[in-house]
Parts: sequence; C-alpha cells; structure tokens
Amino acid sequence: MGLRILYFAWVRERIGMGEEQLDPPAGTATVADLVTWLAGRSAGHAAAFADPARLRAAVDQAFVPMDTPIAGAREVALFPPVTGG
Amino acid sequence: MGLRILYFAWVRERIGMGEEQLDPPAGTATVADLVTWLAGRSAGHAAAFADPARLRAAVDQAFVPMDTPIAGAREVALFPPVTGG
Amino acid sequence: MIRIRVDPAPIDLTAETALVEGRGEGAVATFTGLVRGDPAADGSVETLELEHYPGATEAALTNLAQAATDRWSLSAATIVHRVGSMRAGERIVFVAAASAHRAAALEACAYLIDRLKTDAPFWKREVRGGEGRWVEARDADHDAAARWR
Amino acid sequence: MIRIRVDPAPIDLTAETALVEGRGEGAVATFTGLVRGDPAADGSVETLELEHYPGATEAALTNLAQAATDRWSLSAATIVHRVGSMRAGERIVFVAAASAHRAAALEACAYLIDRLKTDAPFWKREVRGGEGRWVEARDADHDAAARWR
Repeated sequence: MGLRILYFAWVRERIGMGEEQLDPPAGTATVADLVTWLAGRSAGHAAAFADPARLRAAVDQAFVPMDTPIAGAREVALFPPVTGG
Repeated sequence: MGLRILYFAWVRERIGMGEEQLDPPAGTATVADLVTWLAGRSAGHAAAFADPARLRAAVDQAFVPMDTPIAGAREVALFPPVTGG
Repeated sequence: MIRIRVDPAPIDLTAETALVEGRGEGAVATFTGLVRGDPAADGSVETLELEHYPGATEAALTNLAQAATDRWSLSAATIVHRVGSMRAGERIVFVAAASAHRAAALEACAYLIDRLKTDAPFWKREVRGGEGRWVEARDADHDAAARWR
Repeated sequence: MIRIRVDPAPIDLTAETALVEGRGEGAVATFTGLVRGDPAADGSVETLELEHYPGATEAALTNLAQAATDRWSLSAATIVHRVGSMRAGERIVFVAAASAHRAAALEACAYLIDRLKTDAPFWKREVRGGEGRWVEARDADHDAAARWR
C-alpha cells in the first residue's frame, strides 16, 4: 500500500514533485520522524526540510503538530505555513 | 423672521404637520422651554409632547440635549429617538 | 473616497461595491441591512417606510464616514440608505469600508453601522395587516454605538 | 445554508450576495480580499498565484463555516476562495455571514476571514518583474485567529 505523501508551495518546488507514494521504515513513528527520513532521500528533500521550524503538516487532511503519530495514516502532507485569504 | 420648527415620525403625525414657522415668546431659552410652549398650541401638540422622555431634538441640524439654548438658532427639529439602519 | 447616498431607489449593490473595490486597496468589509418579514401576532411586515430629515441626514452620514476614514485610514467609506417605502427582502442600508488592512476594514464597517443606528435622523414605520406602527428605538443600539466612544 | 467554493474562475459577487441575501434574514456582513499591487523595490505584483490542497481545503472551509454557523446562529455562511493565477485588483476571497442580528453577522464575518488565514491550506506566490516569491505567513494573522478561541 504505502503512505501517500503530498508537498505544497516551496516544499513541492524544492523536492521537484507534488506527491510520492512511499513505505517508511519501521520506527517511523511521528510526522517529525517521517520528515527526518524523507530529508535523506535527495538533495531536494534535504533543502525542503532544512528548517523544521518553517514546516507544517497535515495527517489525513487535518492540520497536526509535528510530534503526531502516523500509525494508520493514509496521507501525510508537508508544507510551509499557510498564507490564504 | 421666526424660527423654523420641524417635526418627524409620530411627532409629525400627532401635530398634523411637518413644519411651522413661529416666533417663540421672550423667555424661551432652551429646547425644553420651546417644547413646553409648543405643547400649549393645540391638542395635537400636547399629545406629541406629552412624554418628554420620548422626545429628541436637533438645533440647526445637529442632535442636542433638551437643555440646549436656542438663541440665534434658525431651525429646531423635534422627533422620537431615531431608528434607521 | 467618501460616498453618501440617501435615495428612494433600490440600492445597487454591484455599482456601490465596484466604487469601493476600485480604490485599489486589499480589504473591503460591507454590511447590508434588509427589511425583515418578522412575523408577529398582527401579521408580517408588508412594507417598511423610512422617513428622514433631509439635509441633516446627509450631514450626519458625511460626518460619520469622515470620522471612520480618519480613525482607520480608510481609502473608501460608503453609506447608502434607502428612504420611502420598501418591501420585505429589500435592502434598507449598505455600508462599506476599504482599507489596506483587514482588521481596519472590518472594524470601520461595524463602526459605521453601529453609529448610523443612533446618530442619523431616520425613522422606521412598519405596516402589518394594513396598520402602520412606528418602530421603537432599542437600548441595544445605544450600547453598540457607545463602545466606539 | 453553508456555501463553500474553491475555484479558478473570478468570484461573482452579485451571485454570491444574492444567495446570502435570499435567506430572509435582516443582517448580512461580507469581507472581500483583493490582490494588491503593493509596489516594492522589485516592482508591483503582476500576478498572484494561489496554490491549495484539494480536498483538505474544502473540508477546512466547511468546518469553519459550520463552526461560525453554530456559534452565531447564522442563516448563511459563505466562503469563496479563488485559486490559480490572478491579477492586481481581482478578488481572492469573499466571505459572508447572514443573521437576524447585526452584531452576530459582523462578528461571524470577522471570524471567518481571521480563521481562514490560519486554518485553510492555501499558499500565495507573488510575481514581480517576472520573478515569483512565496508569501511569508504573518504573526499578526495568528494573533487575529487566536482571539476567537
């Protein structure tokens, strides 16, 4: 199955894609763990995740803190602070 | 010359006219004095001014308290509390 | 831009909004008051009649719009008030405030309508079942206006 | 009525307003956000691009409109947000709240736009002089949203 991971705004631009389907390794318990793992996948990922303070997340389309567990999640989105309206 | 006196809403209806031009007697110092004098002019005037608490006034088109002097005024309006908007 | 209009014609929201939006600022807040049917024991409101004090009304609304413009640095302040006879569902009043900042536009809009309720010489008469009745002023309106002093 | 619309087409204010006013309540408050030219050292904004998170956006806006409806007993809550590319002077966002009472409509309108700024997944990119730049989030927006908690 794998986890659907979505990127938006400059996170998407730095990584060079809007979406990937991945199987995080065992021990990837939280969103923050996922980000750490993803940062090692490419230079683009590393650049996108270089400053965790500028990163926000949603698990299954709900905004969550970075220490949120991802067990059972189908979709995780990573993006900068929102700027709509 | 005389003073232009305007009536609005139910004050106008009770008096039966929207406007009259009058020369108040000497000693009519304030809006309240004017109202007391006007109340004696007809049964309609008396009915309109029976409850001073329900009456508001403007002198030369500016809302004022009832104890405002009318010396030099060209126009006095008497009406119920406003209900626009 | 300060725009004041007291008119028996229906309020043209599209035209009024275009004037306000045309000022080039980022935030526009509006308030529209509509005639309510307000069903009661003596029937619903068939028509609402708005009387005003010509001359004094325009002066009061201009002062109000100017005060809001000064306080919140507005690029536009509009007050349009209908007078005469109107039916349920029709617009009585439209106010709008435009500013570079959303909080300023929103606050100024609330200020304009709150103060209009107590500071402008309008009187409403409701007709239900063929019988007219002057609307009583509400204490709540005075409280709402007082918070801006 | 709750109406949520996320759309690349220009916002039709006349149609949206008619839907809200058609609810038969007396008070309608609206807020419209427009693209600002915002002249700076690197030129004015030529286009503004709005990216969003399809699915999550609609869910967030629906939650927001429902929360406002519950809190202020609204008869209508509308949120329309444009996405894609737009130019200076065009509408980005329109929110409206209708209620029997003016204070409820005004407060709910402020709530909708304040919370939208922090709770809905939209991202703005400004293009000036041919160069795109992602807009930074503002602390003031978080403060504005926090006052409703």
